[in-house]
Amino acid sequence: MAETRTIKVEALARVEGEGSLSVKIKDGKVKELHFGIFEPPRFFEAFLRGRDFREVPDITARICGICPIAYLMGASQAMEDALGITVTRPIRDLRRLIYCGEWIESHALHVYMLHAPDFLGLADALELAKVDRGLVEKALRLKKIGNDILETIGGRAIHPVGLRVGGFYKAPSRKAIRALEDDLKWAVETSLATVKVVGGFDFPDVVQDYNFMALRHPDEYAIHEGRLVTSAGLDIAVSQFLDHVDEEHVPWSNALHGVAKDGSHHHVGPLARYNLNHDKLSDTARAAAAAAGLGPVVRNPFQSIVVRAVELVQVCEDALKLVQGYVEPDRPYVDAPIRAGEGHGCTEAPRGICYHRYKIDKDGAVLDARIVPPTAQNQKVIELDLAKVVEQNLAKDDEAIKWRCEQAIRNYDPCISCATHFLKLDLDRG
Amino acid sequence: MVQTETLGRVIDEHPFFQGIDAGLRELLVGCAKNERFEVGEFLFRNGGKADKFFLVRAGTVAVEVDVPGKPPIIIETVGEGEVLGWSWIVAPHIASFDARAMTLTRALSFDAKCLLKKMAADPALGYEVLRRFVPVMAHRLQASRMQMLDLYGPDGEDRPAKKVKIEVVKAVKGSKGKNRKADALLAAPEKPLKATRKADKEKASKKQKKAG
Amino acid sequence: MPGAETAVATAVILQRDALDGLIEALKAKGYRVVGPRVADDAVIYDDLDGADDLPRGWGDEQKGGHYRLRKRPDGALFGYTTAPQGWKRFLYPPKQKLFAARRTASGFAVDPPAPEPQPLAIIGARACELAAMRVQKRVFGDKDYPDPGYQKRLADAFVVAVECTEAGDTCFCASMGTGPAVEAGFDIKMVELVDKSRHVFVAEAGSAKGTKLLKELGGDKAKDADREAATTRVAKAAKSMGRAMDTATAKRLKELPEHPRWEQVAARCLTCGNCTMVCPTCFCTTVEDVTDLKGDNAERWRKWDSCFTVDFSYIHGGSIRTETAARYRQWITHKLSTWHDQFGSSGCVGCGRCITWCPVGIDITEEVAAIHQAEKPAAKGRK
Amino acid sequence: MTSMPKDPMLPVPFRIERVQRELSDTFTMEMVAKDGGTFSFKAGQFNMLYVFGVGEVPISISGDPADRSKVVHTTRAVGAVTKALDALKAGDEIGVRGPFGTDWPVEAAYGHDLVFVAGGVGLAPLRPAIYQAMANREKFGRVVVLYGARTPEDILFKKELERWRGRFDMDVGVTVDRATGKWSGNVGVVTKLVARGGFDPLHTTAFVCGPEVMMRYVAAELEKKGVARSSVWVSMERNMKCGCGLCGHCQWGPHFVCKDGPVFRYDRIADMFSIREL
Amino acid sequence: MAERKKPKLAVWKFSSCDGCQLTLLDCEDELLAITEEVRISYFLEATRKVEKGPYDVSLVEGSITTPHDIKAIREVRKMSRTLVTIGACATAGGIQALRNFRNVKEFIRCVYAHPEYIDTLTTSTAVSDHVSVDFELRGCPINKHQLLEVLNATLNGRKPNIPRHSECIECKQNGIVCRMVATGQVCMGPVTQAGCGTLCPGKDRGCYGCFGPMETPNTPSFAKWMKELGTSDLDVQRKFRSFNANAEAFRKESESHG
Repeated sequence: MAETRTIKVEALARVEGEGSLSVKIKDGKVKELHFGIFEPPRFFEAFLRGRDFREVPDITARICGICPIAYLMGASQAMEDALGITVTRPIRDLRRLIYCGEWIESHALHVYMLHAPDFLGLADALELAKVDRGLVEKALRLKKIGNDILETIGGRAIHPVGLRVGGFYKAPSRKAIRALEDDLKWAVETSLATVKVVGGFDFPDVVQDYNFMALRHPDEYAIHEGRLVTSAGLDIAVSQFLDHVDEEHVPWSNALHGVAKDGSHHHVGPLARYNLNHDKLSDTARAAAAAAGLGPVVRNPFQSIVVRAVELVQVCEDALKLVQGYVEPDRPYVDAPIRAGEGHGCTEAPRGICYHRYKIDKDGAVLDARIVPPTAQNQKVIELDLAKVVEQNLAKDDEAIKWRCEQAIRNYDPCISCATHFLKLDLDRG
Repeated sequence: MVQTETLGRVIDEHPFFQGIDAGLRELLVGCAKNERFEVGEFLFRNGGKADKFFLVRAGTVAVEVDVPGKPPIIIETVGEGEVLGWSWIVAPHIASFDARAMTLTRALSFDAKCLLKKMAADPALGYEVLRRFVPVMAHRLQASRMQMLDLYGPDGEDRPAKKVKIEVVKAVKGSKGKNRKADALLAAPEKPLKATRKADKEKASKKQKKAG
Repeated sequence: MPGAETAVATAVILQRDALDGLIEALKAKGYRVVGPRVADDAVIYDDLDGADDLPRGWGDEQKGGHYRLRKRPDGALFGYTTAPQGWKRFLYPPKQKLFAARRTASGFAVDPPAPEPQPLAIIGARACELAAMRVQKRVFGDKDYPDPGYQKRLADAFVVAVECTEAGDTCFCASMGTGPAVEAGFDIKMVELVDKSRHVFVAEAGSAKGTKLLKELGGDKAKDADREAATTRVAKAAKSMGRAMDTATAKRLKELPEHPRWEQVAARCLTCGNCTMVCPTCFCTTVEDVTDLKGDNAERWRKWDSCFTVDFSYIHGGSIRTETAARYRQWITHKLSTWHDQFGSSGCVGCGRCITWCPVGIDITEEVAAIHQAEKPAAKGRK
Repeated sequence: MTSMPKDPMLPVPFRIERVQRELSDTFTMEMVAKDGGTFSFKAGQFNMLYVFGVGEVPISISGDPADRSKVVHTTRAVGAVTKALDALKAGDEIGVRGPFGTDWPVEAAYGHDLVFVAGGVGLAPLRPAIYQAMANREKFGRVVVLYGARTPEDILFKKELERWRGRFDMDVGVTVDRATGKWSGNVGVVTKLVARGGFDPLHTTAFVCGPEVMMRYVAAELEKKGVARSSVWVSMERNMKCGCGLCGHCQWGPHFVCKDGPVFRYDRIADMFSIREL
Repeated sequence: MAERKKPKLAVWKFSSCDGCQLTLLDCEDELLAITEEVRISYFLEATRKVEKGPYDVSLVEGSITTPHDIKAIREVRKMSRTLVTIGACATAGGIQALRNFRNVKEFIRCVYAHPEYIDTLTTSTAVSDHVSVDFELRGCPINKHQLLEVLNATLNGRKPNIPRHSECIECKQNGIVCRMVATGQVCMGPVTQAGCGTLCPGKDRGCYGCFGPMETPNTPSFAKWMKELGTSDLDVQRKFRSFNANAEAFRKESESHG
């Protein structure tokens, strides 16, 4: 059967940013497959040069409206690294709390509104609401609880204003934080129910063998700090990230592809975190995962929705604990004299590790900036997944394949606006 | 003689020459004549010689401008007690509007050639006539400026937030990688989503092959 | 209404602790007690839990576009001058619901706003602030259309005035004739006396309510020396005012709409509206109609507005006052000059807030002085 | 009379009885109080009209002050609220606050010639005063209505003007800024009608209503004719949110247009007319 | 008061971070109610379902940065009865408009391995620089209450209550103590449009101007004052060059500093 088929998704729906997909199939084999990102480049690394280091968190937040905390915090930590300061415990806790807020918001949005409709054969969450309004209302409430955390600490959910290098501009009052407690108790219960719901979906049989990369922390399920580890056994400090990861510029995408220097493709995000930190999950979260049929290692990218739900349990619980134990820090931020230096920061955005590196001069002006967002790193593995999905579904019609491909891309909760900022500034040196 | 007396009285009674010196009035009488215009009749025409002016005694005259393809637009109406026409004072003495009787109109007309000659000869008369014409002209000017203001025109709240100013933006030269397809969705408004940009796509893949 | 009755001028000496009793007593009577406390780098007026919330040992430093909290060594509770915003916030809140309307079968029904909550007990009102209350009482007291909300809130309020014993750099109440001594409009007035040996208040009642409460609090009759000490301190404050207003020229501003000074001040003025917002007498409001998505429920809200906004003077298609000069002129001319025509007094009470809280330090007294200077030779020339 | 609620900011529900289109963008509404009460006002006063969910707008009353059974408004749809008003029909409800403001001093003009000068939709606020004057016709010398509109198609209350013109005891002059040959009336600005006179300047009271610029020129023309400034009255317009002197928006020099106006005696405000952006 | 027809809503994206359209999804309490009142016909971030135009209301996010964007926005305009731009990118060019102050051609050449793949304009501009816009909603990101207000007002035929005055007025209404006067830190509030809900001053920090210039910003006077507070020329320039750098008033002021 010498048949050529072309499958195109001109504009991907229910993802953040603008992406496309093009697949050429010849003789039952994928001949060419492009997961394209046509989001135009915005040149962040370029215009960061010359800005004051204190402005960087707010500017980089604008890379992504869905995970601004990943940028605010990654940039702040990198600057703190450059200045040689460490935040106090209460500030660290408050940071983890606000990051939990972003995770709750982002995961609730993705699980229910962006991803679940695929498993149910629906176009969107609004159709889902027609089938099960209660479920969508719960999802929205869950999402709102995440946003409430962001607003209480940061002022607003998208591009919060309360965070700065060294901590926060103003610490929220104990009263304001404690007001979140009841909602979070509900959120823990609801996220447990979520694991059950999504655990019951049908998953295509796709098992991939990836090199997973995630943060790992000795005392907790790593979100905002830790060392970088991979399933291949790498265990490095954040500052060594660029020694191991490189970028490639391909013609069909405005985003550079992150690839490991040894040529292997690494996978970041919920599956990576789960597989590398299963032992750090809370007992409740781990039990929920087991009950939903997940082992300690999950290699089916379609099951990422379940893993996200498990992570929801984790962060709702974490947030609840942090809320209950909150004490107002004496000072909301740590100050330090400005000095020249280089700093690195890396946190787990809901969709995977997000890396920052900055060089600043003695006046605190940025000399050089480098940001590696998660979606850029996943581009290659997304294409590998797609190739497999297409080949498994060749018998189906174009529309069905298309939808299945979209679903496979959504497994990664791709954050495309972020991905296009992955620009290599100094190729001559690189 | 009777006619002269009558004309003299008419001039006296008309507000325009109210209170004029009897001697000067006599000079005016010599250039004046009574005229009558039926409805629709023109007192003068745009582009025609401005060899007269009129004191309207009764009726209404429309000062209008002819608009090709549309009915003529009336700029002003001149009625009883008003004066019509001043192009006779100003070179090249050509009328710039049409004057049409809207109703049966009776007017006193003054022969410009006759009057100008007398005015030149008798500066007192010249001054007196111009002195009376200037305020009328000023008043007309003010009135037409007010008309231009379009005082009762619509001035609603519905204005766009910002005026469109198309800025010249240069595309980066040599850019060939047309890997942006957002607009492909919009290429054809009737098919917002399905329209594709095949050509671009093919170019892009060719490019890739070359690069690879 | 405070001060409606004649003051029973028997001054008593209250110890520092008596303030706890005062606040407790007011709370027990059902008042919402508001007064000064330190928050957000300033002494602000806010709900008080007790006398411990008072800004003990805090003073302030104010000048054009500048305010700083300053620690003071004497532990005075009322050692600051004025808060960033006056009592207008409480007596005429920035956002007030005017009504709610709902769609009905036949059309719609209008529901008036909920009745007033607790009455207010105001702790620490200054003389200029009482003057501002009097001014607003007239503004909202039109014979045909008074504002019932304002009138009720003021009438129900219990006012504890505290006379100033120090004047701030931006204060000019003495020149406006509105302070620093408190003469009317209070239930209790106090002068704080604090030195090494004692921390007391010389208190007087200004109404029956005040007399009753003072009696409950106990306290010895003040000695002549105490009363004298209080008077002296307030008089000293009057003499140490940082600013003065040329009231004669101020009153004449409406005659000078084409003065070149308007353009000069417009070069500095940001039209941000801060002066109008912090002014204790500025009363302008706008209304906002809000609806739910379905359009079945609507509400109208009244919100503080400012004559510095473009929308303020909007009439179909455009605004009357597009130029900054025209807007500044409107504000200051109204405040100082045409207010007399409208309400029989100046609209300015000399609190100095518009000077301190102007982000670029524009000074109302300086503007009037400049116009006064510019007008002087002209006036002579005419004679 | 419908009793004004204690809070002047609360609208009273009225029901629209009749809507009549006057011009393409102008319409007249008659409404009655939902509680069946009467409504009394003085010529020249205005109401704040509330369209449910949209907002409120000050509109002059254009009906007969002698008729207390209903309230009549003639409105031109230019903004969001007036456009929403335009969309209402008989049977719909509307909120009314008022009447507010000063009136045309019709009685004070007894014994004088009474001259009404209107421009555009400015005829509507004058109409109650014209009704009142004609109900007391014997108290005046000449009654003159001078009206300027944009085009013949924009003449408000056309039939009524024709009816008035037909009366022997009333002089009506109408002029338009622009016309075509179909129009047989005057063309030119309304000041020209004033200049033609037809009233005794020394014993004339003039009520002027129209755009501010028009009123400025008309007042000047009346003055030129010899009418005393103190005998000329104009109706002003400014941004209004409350209608009763509480919101501050309509300030004009020392005046609140809503309560010291809208009707002002010209000599009291003539100086302010020439101050820009006041 | 007749039952109204459900208007069709479309949400478009140009160069942006998605935050403003996410704001619509962040209306958790109202989202389902919105879908009962409007028909979401095109909203890629939320649904793969697509309905043909014309649309009654189009919300446009993002700035114009590529030649294709220019064509696309014209098509969106043609298909939309009411076009509302949302956010600093769409109303002023966004943070990516910082490129407008640089030589982008050189810049791309040194940045990209394959500059020929990159198709971009030298500028990032507001939507209203290219097509007429019915309403501009400011903010980086927009405020969700303001978004709902614009939708509510549009649905109910009233004027949206979106003030164009300074942030200071909102601050004072909310009882926030002025950061600049009380602490000396620079706050862009006096030249910035209100609408965020006094976020930064409420968090003890000066406003950074993410709602763009207010209606009549006196930036020269304000810049002079900033310098009196000890701000360097470079920092004055940085303050004006952020999320609304290409908004006329901010752009002009920034060009006279640094």
